[in-house]
Amino acid sequence: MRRGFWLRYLGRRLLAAVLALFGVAVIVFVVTRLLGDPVELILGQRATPEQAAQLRAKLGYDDPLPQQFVRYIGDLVQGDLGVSNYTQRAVTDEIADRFPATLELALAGMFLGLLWTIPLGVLAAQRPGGWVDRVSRAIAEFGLAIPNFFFGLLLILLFAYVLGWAPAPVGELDIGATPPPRVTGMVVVDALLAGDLSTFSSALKYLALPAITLAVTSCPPILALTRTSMITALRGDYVRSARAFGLPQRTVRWYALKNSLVPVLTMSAMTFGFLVGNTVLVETVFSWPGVGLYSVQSMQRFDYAPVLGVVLLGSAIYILVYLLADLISMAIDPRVREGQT
Amino acid sequence: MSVAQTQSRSVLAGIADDPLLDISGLVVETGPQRAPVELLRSIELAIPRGARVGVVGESGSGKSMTASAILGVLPDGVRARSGTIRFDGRDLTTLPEREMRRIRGGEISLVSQNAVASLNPLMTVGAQIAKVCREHTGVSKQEAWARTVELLDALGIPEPDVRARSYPHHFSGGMAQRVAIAMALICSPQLVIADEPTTGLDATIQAQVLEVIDGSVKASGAALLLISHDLAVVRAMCDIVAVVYAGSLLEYGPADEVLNRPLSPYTQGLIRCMDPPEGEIAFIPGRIPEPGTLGAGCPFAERCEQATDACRAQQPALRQLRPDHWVSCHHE
Amino acid sequence: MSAEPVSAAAWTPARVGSRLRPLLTPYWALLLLFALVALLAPLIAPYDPIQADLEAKLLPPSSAHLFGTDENGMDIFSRVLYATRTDLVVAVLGVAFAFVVGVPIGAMCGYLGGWLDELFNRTSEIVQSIPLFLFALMIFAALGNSKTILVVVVAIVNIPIFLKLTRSVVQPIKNQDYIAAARLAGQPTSRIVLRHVLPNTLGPIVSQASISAAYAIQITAGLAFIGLGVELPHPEWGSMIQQGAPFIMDGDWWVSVFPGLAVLLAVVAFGGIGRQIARRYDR
Amino acid sequence: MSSRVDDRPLLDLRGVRKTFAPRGRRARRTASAVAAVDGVDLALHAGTTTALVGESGSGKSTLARLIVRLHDADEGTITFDGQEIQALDEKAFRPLRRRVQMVFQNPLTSFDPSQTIGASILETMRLAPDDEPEQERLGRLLSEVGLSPRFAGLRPRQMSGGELQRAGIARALSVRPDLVVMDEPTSALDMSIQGQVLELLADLQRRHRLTYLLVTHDLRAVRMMADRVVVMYLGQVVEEGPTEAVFGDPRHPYTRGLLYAYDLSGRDEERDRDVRIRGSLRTPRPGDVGCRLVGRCPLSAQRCGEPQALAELGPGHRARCWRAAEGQIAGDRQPHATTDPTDLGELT
Repeated sequence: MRRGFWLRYLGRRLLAAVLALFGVAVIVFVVTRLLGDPVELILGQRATPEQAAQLRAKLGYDDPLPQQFVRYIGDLVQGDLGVSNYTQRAVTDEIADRFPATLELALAGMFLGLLWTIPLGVLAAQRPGGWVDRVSRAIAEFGLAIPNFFFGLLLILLFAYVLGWAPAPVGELDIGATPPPRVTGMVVVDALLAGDLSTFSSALKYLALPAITLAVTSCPPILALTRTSMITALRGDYVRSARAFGLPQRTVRWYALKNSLVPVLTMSAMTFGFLVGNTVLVETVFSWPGVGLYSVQSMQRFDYAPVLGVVLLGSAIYILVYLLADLISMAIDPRVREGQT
Repeated sequence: MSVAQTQSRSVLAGIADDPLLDISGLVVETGPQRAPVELLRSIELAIPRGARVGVVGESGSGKSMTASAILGVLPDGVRARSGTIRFDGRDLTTLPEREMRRIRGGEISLVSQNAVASLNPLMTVGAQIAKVCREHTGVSKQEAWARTVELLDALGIPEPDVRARSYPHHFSGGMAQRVAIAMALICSPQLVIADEPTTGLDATIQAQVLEVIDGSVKASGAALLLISHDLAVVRAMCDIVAVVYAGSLLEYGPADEVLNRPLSPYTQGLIRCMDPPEGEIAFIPGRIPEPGTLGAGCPFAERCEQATDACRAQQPALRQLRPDHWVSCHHE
Repeated sequence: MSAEPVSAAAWTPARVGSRLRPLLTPYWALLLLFALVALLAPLIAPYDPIQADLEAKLLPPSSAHLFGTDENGMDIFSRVLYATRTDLVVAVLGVAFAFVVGVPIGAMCGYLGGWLDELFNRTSEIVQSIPLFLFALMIFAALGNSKTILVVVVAIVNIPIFLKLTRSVVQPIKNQDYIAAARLAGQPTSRIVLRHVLPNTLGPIVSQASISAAYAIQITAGLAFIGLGVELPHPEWGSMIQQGAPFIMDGDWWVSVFPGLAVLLAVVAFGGIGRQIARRYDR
Repeated sequence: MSSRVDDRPLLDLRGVRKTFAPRGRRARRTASAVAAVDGVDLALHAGTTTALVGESGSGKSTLARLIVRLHDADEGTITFDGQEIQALDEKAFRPLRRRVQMVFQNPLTSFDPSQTIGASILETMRLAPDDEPEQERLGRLLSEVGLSPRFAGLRPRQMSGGELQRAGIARALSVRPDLVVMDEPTSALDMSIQGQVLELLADLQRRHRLTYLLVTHDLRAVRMMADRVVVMYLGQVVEEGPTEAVFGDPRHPYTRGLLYAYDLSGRDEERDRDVRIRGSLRTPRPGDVGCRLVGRCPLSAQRCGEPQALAELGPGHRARCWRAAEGQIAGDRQPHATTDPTDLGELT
């Protein structure tokens, strides 16, 4: 592809992403400033009217809305997400400390999720209605139906309490254990980088259950889509024609797989973006020190600035990952490249 | 595919000494075993070496299903219950999959109706054709690519080396059909099956594509099995015509015999519809039967003016009433 | 929780009677059970759901307490029965609200297209790019923590789903010849949408409504698990699961497990019905 | 086929032009708007059948939809029975709705799958209420098109293509129209069934003195049905006239090429060189004013770059080609491709 085309297309897609994020910011502004009362947000219900009026003036909430909006966007652009009432630290820093933990969990959950959904989806498509198909659909339906936090509790009950294979859900490492030197902020990765195998294996043990929870409860849509797009591909004209030209079964299957990859990829990206937002409950169950737990704790402490910060972060990740999937599917499918579909 | 072993040659085999392909008593069905729906009730066919055989039939006649049966690529849930398909001395219905794969694309190739849909949208057309070539001939990548470009050029695609690197959705109907023909001829097969190759194309484009098929198949010396619902296309391209209706062969013979002195009332009706007498509107009354709704008798009985109780009771056997001219009808 | 929309299908109210008979499958039976429990909870429940009993703390399941008791000595079986009311009502109300808002707007966008369609489509895409749970947190943060806000959250989350589904199902129908024929019969756009467009789209929409209700129950339970949309001590499945969490490691599993199973069964019921309707009207 | 031609045409199109803004972001910026119908004059006389013939992209279907006002033209006038219909708002146009009806190409999608055939026909029938009880009128209509009244209770998917097309005709007739526009009424049907529908249409025309506009790419149907034929190419009328004249003595190279491609029987060297249409469709660039067949026409020459007018060649027989106007293309006298390719210069 000509270099110029790629850069122009990338530029356009990035602009669309930024606009989408701006849209999210607008929604957050509308919900928090217009629908709710921002001062009550910050001071909580116990504030006296005088305190409220004084704060309203100080923070400029009496200014006309457009002016407030410009200031709000200005802060956002500089990465200023406000200050946490509880810890008086900048929300940006608080999030920066905790985000790697969420990312690590999301990546692990996604990795395990893809590991079981895509192969099963492909196998189920070989013989629709066969036992593999029925079993995988039953698992998928179960994974979709069961609330992830409840599934997490069941895993803890079985593996931690009954079998004792997994540690109690206290976080990323044993209480009191010294975390590895912080490089990426992801304990498992940092432990590996520091070559500290015992911490690495312990961190893995802590990561296992929450990651499995996400893999089982968030990824079934990927299995469903892999199955349907593989079935459509296998019944496609070009697969029949490939068979009619005597191409070996594995080539035929590769044709079908590659063609069903594009929709599966988009769905996986959406699931990952979705997963990051979805860790709120799983982190709560496993006391996993990520932005999800942080947003819940902030809610319980009526400390709302962090919550809005995490909302923007979660949306930004969703939009970014969606863009990534778009670019990858562009590389795979020429029709997407030329805006045909 | 386990099919009842009937080694008998097709009754039509007499049309040439040792025809390249002959089908006898082919029955294809779908639906549950206990209540099967017959898509092909009794298909006979014979294709002499290097000949041009046209299979003409309306919707539901099973003409495309016959092509799938020959290549052994029947869709899921559809199976050949009985009958033999002898190709170059071998019964395709009993060949092991590995050997059958060598024949598909190597000795019998297929040009399907919607060329763009029959090509992998994620691969360049050149790569796909070269892949088929290498699969059957084992030549090097460069050699396969060279043959591909050369064949695309011979089939009238401008700037073949550039177009070979573009994707299926870049091709218009007419050009895409040329790509499909190239893929079918790249391994110089003995038989080319063209399943409705120009249906859906505008008349001017259809004429161009038919000319390309005519020239290229003649040059390769392969036999042609042309399947179409349009009698005019079959008349223009073929020297032998087989008329099928609701899964059964009704008439088979040399083109000028079948088209000028048709024996089956159905063929007579079709010809009248194709070339209606001046100022007249020709048609065949009644409705095209749905698969599985036919009784024991002749499938056309319900719409045939000359139908008698005998026609409704029992399907007429194929009888040879003229040299190389067979018909399935009680009344001739 | 993005259920992919299903393809367009025909469904007419006139013949619902004959179509419903084959629907009496386990899923419907399960739903009926939940509906009955929601209605008759006061009659069935052996104990007062919010009556603490300090001597009967954390008792395992027994004939006296079918599902055992929680750390305040309240009977879990009675609380699960009463909780059915809150969870089902919130889910059904929220989805109904989203249905009433999302479907007509989606139909209009799909049918008329133009800048209106562009506006609604962009907005719903942006709303959907905010991860669901964080979106819920934001709304609770802004509007305060009460049950009505929970219904609002469920509604707002589902409006874009209905809007985009209806739009994607209506668009192909708009170009069908029978719509042109209706225009040639002098029918105004409104009658065309009501008489020709909607009947051909209700199949997939109704199935989505049921699937959305299933997820609404999950969302409700999830939010309650982190203390949102709940007015303690009123029983609600999610908060009951949360109450039992600390005792899991002590082996007192029943406090969380029974309300959890209730949520699972309710979601399976609604989800199953949704998929069943989709399959029935795909043919 | 009555050939009486009264003075004022039932329908008169003058300079009709319809441009579709290309859909999708990418197309809107690059290609300019494409004129699907580009300055068409057309006259339909009461009681006759006029065929509108052309390949895909010719604009024949768009023209048909303009006439029944499913779309409105950007330029030009459409006069029905002396009244310019585009100026009327929907309410004022409503009485005329009854007089112009349409039969669609694909029978399977021309009926609402969620209701019975009877309900669909009643919906149109109510446009022209009369004192005959509806159910009786419905039954009479169905039998008039060869369907038993019990079909009224069936759903579209319980009927065959041919039967649905008959029901479509019954629906169009239910309001006693004057003009019936038929968009490829037989192309979705099998050959043995097509004749049934055409026979029915001819019979109904005789009984109710209907005027037909038959839009089709099937020249066989034109020969059977049409008094006049109008050949379109890329949004323009390139030749029109009585069917015998246009088919017997085609003057425009495109018509000749179409007929030659269509008959498939005899291929010969000379006609291949002088008559056959080459290459594939090329949408015109906005600046093009000349003949749009350039590059595909075997007789392209320098003068083809200039605007071509529809020249009178005989009674009601016109063609848009300077060679035809100068009598170079007539019946037996086939001009040879005298021009050498270099002469074409930048045209191709």
